[in-house]
Amino acid sequence: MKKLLQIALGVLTAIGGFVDIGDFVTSAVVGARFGMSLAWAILVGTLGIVVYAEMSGRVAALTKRAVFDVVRERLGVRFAMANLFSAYFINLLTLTAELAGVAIAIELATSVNYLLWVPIVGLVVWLVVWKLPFEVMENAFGMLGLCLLVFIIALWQLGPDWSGMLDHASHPTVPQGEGHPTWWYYAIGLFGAAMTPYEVFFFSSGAVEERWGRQDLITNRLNVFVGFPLGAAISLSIMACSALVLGPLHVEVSHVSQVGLPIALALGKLGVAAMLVGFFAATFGASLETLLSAGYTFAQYFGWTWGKAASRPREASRFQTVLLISLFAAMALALTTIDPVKVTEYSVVLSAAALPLTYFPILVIANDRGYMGDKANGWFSNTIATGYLVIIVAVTLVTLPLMIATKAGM
Amino acid sequence: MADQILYAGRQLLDRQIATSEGRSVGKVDDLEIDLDQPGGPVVAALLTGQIALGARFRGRLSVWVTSIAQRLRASGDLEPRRLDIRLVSSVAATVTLRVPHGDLPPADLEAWLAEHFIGRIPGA
Amino acid sequence: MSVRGLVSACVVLAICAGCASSSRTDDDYRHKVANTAETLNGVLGTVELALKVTTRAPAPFLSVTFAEADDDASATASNFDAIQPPSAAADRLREQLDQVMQGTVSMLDDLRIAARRNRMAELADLAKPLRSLQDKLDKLEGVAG
Amino acid sequence: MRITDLIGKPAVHDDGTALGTVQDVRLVREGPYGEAAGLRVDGVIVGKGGAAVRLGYASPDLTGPWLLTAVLGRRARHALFVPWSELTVEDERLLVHAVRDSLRHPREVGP
Repeated sequence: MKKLLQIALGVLTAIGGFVDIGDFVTSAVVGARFGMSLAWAILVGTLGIVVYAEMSGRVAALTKRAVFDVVRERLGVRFAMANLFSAYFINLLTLTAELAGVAIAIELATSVNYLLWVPIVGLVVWLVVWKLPFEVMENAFGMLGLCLLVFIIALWQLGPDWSGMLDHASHPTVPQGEGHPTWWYYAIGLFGAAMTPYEVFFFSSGAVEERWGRQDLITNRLNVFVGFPLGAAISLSIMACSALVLGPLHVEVSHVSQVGLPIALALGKLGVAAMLVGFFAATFGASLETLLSAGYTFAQYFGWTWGKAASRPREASRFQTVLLISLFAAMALALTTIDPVKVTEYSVVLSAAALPLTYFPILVIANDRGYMGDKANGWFSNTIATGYLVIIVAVTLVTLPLMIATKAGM
Repeated sequence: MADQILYAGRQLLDRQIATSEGRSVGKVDDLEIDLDQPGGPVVAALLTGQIALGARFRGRLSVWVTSIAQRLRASGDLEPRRLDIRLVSSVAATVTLRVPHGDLPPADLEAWLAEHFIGRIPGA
Repeated sequence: MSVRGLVSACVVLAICAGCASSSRTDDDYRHKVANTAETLNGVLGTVELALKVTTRAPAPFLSVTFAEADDDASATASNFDAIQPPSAAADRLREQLDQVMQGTVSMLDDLRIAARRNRMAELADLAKPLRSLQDKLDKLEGVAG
Repeated sequence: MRITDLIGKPAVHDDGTALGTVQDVRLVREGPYGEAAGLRVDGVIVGKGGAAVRLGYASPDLTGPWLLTAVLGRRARHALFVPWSELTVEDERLLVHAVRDSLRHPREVGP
């Protein structure tokens, strides 16, 4: 019974944790601009993260090693160092966006400018990673993040022409007045938002912290197979709400408030309140996850003590130092009044460009029978994972040229 | 018989080193070979830490990785942190030592940061 | 190696993405007019929607929404004003758009102030020019052919 | 000497033929861990596998995925084991003295 509760909790947490500002903003921007014609990109990205997160959890359970550990072992010191820098840089951009997201949620509830909230949010985030029982916070925020399910209710309330929408989504065409490169650029953005590497860094490190073993492989599967698809359902409903309400008015989504307008229309004040709570919780949870991931990547590359292995912060002083520096850097970046929505868009696209460095070693090690024994990848997951490897390599090759050609989607 | 063969690059190098109670010590950044043994060369020690790691890079990156570590050395010597091979108790996904954390001298950077930075924050 | 490549690529991208080119021909200018009109129309779309939900959304949320719309419109206007019109025909076009932009920004200023003071009942009155502004922008969106 | 001084070094046969680079160093565990001479250096693996060997595709443990074994497995296939007694370590290269036909793939050489 206790086990069941634990699994349920894990799954619930997962749902909250798998929607962050990247999915939120990108889905809304794309929905308003391209309707449901890019819904497939969310589905493709979600299947990808499901397959690779499951592998990373399985590797962590059997070898007690988190993803970045494996990255260095298989890629060698130099490639892994390149990955360390790129992953860290993208992580920092994402952290900046998430911190700003938390502050924006508070701004929308208080009408006090978000820049004033950034330092306070930063301080609270730091206190959580410094001292408070982290799992409690993580679970609490995961649960609150479920408020984002309000988008599914709103969509139902808006009463769309379901079959027309499904038809539109299943026969994607580039809308009039939009170029193919721009359309593909945003497809990559959605793909990158779904497959952000920090998710596997965090997920696998969490599995190591929780001392997952062979018996936890079911928990792993449940987390991944329920959590990510539900996150995707939320992303899709955000996209559909935007497409239905914002699209016909040619709204260019550049603020979080605009994403809330369809909710206000469909569900009124209570709906908006639920959305703000959900958005607050999701971005706060993601702030914790991205910040810790920044620390994990460094600690796992250099072999430092990280996380619970240290009973007091001073025993993991290098790890804690990286956290503090990263948090300050992200806060400083947010306070330059840099547009958080733009930062989000850049971070999801750049993370799409860096995917193979992270996912390739996971695939290799999940096949190593010396480590995995009978739990090595079967032909089924290998077929899908290899397909995705080809996709992410292709994405890496085209992302930067597309970014330049479309002036970042303008 | 098969488990008696160990490939240094693939099975030892870059793996995590942990103490007997599971605390991280560092990575196997290099291995020291003693060429003067009568029965042929043997692995004498695991080398860990940024000084050993820095030597594996070329150019500016090498200087960058190494210099932080060097600056923190009270003695100013450039020898990497060395763990005698006799401390090793098993080699698998993790290289485990037979001693607890308290028996090993702490890494320079960890100790320095604990004393001068992190340790000064309340609650550390 | 690839690290430095990535960083420099990002810098180049940031520069590319941020720069607005000057226009050399009438045709080019017309496109810029049309794009600006489209952007403004999008802002007015947000406003139209926000006006529909004045009783259905929390006051701080609306206040922020109107303030952001106002900022967006002002930014779009000042970006456009920085573009040099290449000919007399372009000047006329510029005048037309300028007029609409001024109308838009001043309406949005009013809406922002009223929303900030929590006078939600006045919003509908203040937004009377909305329809005609949208019509004019629709026409200007068509000038690029 | 450090092990990373060996790995990556070009290997050349006495007769002048290039044998690729040192891919890995083979150790044999002669006693229980905890003894000074527990891990003896048995020899080196030379070949052209590079990244493929590093990833583990020279080992029988890695059997998938198909695309990677097909591409990387082939690159890692041509490796030779050189016993320590048959080589001399120089500054810039490794000199291999063994008769070339006597060199075997590492998998065919027992401890």
